Amino acid sequence: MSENLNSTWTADEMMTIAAARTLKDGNTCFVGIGIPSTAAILAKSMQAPNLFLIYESGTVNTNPQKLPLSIGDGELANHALTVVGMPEIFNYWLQSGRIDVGFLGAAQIDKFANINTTFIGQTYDAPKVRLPGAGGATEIAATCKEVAIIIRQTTRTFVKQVDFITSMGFGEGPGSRAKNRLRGGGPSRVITDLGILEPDPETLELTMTYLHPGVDINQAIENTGWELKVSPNLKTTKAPEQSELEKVRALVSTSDK
Amino acid sequence: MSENLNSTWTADEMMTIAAARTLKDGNTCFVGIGIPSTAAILAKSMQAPNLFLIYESGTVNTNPQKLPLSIGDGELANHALTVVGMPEIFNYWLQSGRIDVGFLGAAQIDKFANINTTFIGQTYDAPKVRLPGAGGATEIAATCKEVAIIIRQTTRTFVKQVDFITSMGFGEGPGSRAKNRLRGGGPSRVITDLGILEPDPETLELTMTYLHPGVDINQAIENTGWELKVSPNLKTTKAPEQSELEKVRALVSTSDK
Amino acid sequence: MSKFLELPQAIESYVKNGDLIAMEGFTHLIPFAAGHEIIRQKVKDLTAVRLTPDLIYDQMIGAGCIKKLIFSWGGNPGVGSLHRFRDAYQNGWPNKIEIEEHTHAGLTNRYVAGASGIGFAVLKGYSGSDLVDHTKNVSEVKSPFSDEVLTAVAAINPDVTILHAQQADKAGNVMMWGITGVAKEAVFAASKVIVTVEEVVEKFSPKFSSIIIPSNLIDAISVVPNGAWPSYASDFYERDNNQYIAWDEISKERENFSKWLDDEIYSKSATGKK
Amino acid sequence: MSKFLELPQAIESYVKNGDLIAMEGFTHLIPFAAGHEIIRQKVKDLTAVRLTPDLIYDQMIGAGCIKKLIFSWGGNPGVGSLHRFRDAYQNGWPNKIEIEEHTHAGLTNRYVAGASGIGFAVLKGYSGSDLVDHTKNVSEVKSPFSDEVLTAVAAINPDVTILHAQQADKAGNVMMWGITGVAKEAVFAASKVIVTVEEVVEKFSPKFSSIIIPSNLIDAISVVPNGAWPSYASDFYERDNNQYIAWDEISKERENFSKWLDDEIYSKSATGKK
Repeated sequence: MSENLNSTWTADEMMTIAAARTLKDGNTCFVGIGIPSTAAILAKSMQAPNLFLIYESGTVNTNPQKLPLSIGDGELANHALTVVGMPEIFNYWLQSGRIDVGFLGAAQIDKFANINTTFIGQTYDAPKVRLPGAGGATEIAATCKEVAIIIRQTTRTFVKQVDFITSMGFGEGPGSRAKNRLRGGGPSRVITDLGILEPDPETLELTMTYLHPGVDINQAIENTGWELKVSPNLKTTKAPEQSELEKVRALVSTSDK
Repeated sequence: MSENLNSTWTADEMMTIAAARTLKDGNTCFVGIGIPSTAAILAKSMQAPNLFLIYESGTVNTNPQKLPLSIGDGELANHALTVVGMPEIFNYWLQSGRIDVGFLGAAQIDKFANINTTFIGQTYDAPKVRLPGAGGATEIAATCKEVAIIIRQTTRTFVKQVDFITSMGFGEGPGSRAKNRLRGGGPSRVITDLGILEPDPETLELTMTYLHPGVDINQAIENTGWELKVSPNLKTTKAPEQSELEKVRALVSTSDK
Repeated sequence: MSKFLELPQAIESYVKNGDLIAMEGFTHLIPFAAGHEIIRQKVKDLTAVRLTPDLIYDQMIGAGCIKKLIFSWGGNPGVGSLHRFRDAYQNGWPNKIEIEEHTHAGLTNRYVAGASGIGFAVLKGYSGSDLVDHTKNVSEVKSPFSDEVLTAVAAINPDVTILHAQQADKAGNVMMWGITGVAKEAVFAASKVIVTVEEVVEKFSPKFSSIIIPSNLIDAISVVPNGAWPSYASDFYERDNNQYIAWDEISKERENFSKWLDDEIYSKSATGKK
Repeated sequence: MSKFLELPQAIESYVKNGDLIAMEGFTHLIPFAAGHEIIRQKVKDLTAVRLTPDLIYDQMIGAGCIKKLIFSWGGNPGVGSLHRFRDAYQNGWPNKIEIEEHTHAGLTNRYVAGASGIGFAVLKGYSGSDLVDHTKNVSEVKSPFSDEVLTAVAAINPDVTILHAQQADKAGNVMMWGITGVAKEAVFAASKVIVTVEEVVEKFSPKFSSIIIPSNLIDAISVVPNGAWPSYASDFYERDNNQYIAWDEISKERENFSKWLDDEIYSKSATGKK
């Protein structure tokens, strides 16, 4: 975790808080494990107490009191309204189009927000680094009304071309989602440790729309593996409030318990 | 209910007991409501205490203490090992081929044990008598390893041609089940108030193999709407034992409570 | 998120003339009070789907609410025929009704497809039955992996699904237990959901075979004790079988039925009764 | 009907070289003790299916039990990579393994089709993913009712499914609760079923979100307290996360792993441990 020297918070804290802020109260959110999960749980203690969290493990409307270690953590089941089998999660909840926001992480992402979590380098059959694969992400990316992606921004993660499309964002641009029969709205934002990117309404290319406080645009450009588009209305993310920092720190500290 | 004048039991009692006797302990039995249900519950108090009863309402391994009024009676749920949704009953239990015996009633039956429970007389669109229809019977008849049918034998019920095939027995004879993609073994016996019929191993035509005590073969022939085949080894059903009669009467009396 | 509404308001808000409506409850937890309120509000031209039409749809058919019935077993369970259904279907009184008839397995899978957000489900069904010649929304698909041919049934997606359940909690979640039939699928398949409940509790207690329907799948909850009478609500009341037997007589002739409609429905207000 | 057997006897009776085996349990109730006994009995050439291979299949792969892995998410949850899986897949140690990779939704529906006794299931899945080019048993079907095209996945029917659960009753029924994943589907899809349980009880008590697996779906039950360790068993013990973290180090090098295999598996007998 890299310290942001100009501030009293870390870049990961800023990223998590910025992600949490984007979730609307009452929304139904299908959550991937890791930082997306931390951000979603954080949002419930901030502006979205009625955020309805679903995890692929079958936990429905869960309200965990500490960070889950895995997507099937007992904490998620113990604080769920109900726990159901995975066919019900994938067929009745996700596939039916009932989820407002899918919240995903990624190992690699390209300028059309296509996600790779399968392998890095060389080929599928003989990869340099083999990653876990799809899990629930492919259908989350395909189906939710919108998708938010949380990922640290570096030239290793923000790449010109992903080595494998595990979960499609906007494919090759306008028209790709329809051609591939993806029904959801696709990625609406990518939250990084440097700022926030949103797809250009016309080209669907990810465009830097926010920088976190203390981050320079050159930092973002240097940490992006393609020629980064920057919004003419580039804004600065609101700095974390003390209460937000306290909440994220309290939450992260639960994972050590 | 017609009294059998030569005996101390009614024809319906004999039919129910004869049907109950055919069920093997430990078998899995998918039960239709009415006399099939009475016979199956009776069997559990006789030779088949571990008969595993499933009803289409979702009650799994139920052990009712009184006769259910309907296929979704609370008695069935209260005494079930578990109660599941109907997709699970039809897809996972029945369609998967896990049921040993399907136990069905009928309004009409023909010599190939095809069952009609849809309408009698005239046409489907303008029937003389409209019956309830298929319910679970079509797939029970198609799928169970064997099917037993319980029906009173009269020229109204044993007809040359059923007005509608709701649930297929042997169709038009050998080959019909395969042609119609029915996977189960089909009807293995028809238990009536007069005796028992079994399909001829070659022609699959229902053949009278047992007469109940006191019943004359001419009675069976007269009460059959086609030229009834009679087994050269026609046997007489063992008369009800006192304990069997006590059990069936105790059971039937529960429905008045 | 569900709102707690009085039953008349719930029906008025979410049930429209011409809707495709599903009122489920397999023998158990049949939403009779809601059905009676629909009659009282003189809703018309419903396409009504239910595995077992039972007395509830017989009453709604007799009252002229239904133009098309989709079902898989149409009798008075343990008693006999549904006379109002037959009179409408065979004689067009009070209006002609169209029918679409399935097997339980087939109609159940139509709900499964509807709940799953896909246009059809596959099963081994209807085989050997003449039903397939009279029933729309049943077809075949060939496996892309082998020579297997499966039955396909079209998804059903009700405009509104109505259920009765034992309990709601204060957050507007619903719990039901005992026989739940296709309740879950009917909820997920629907655009709008109304649930009547026996009672509101602080917190649900574990029950065998219970299912919980989250608040965000429900539009309106109405607290209607005895709202499933004369069917039953497990752990609350048993089926009033005398009513099922009596219905045979009440419904046989139009005149008797019309008197019942006046006395028991139109002149009463929306409550469950016993 | 299920029989109560000692774990070694259950594995010996029902797990054969070359079987298609499913050991399910989504993070929760992973049947580790059974997996270790399979290693101990040196079962070979398994085709092993599991949504999340997790440590259990990493261990079995490293021990040389598995020739093909069918999965949809292959990591050490919350920790990192599965080193034994990668070493086998990329370097062929101790043997080459073939992989067949799916999405959770797709593999879940393969189980659903298997449980349903049909050759394939339909869903909207894999769309837009490169996975479809590398994965068998995924195809398409066109709707017979409209222009809709759905994904088809082939049924999966394990020779044997192994689960861990909290309780059995004396009649050999099993109850599990908390996260159950695809447990039900894996049971119905399988020819043989082995379940290890924490304890045997006189009578089950109601639990939220519990499922009961009837005795006639189960071949053998083995009472193995802590049989899911280091994963967890809700209401019995929590996940031993230090073990998951430690596994990263143990499994990174072949030598360390081989020592672990000798010390912790081959030289021990079949019990759950903590």
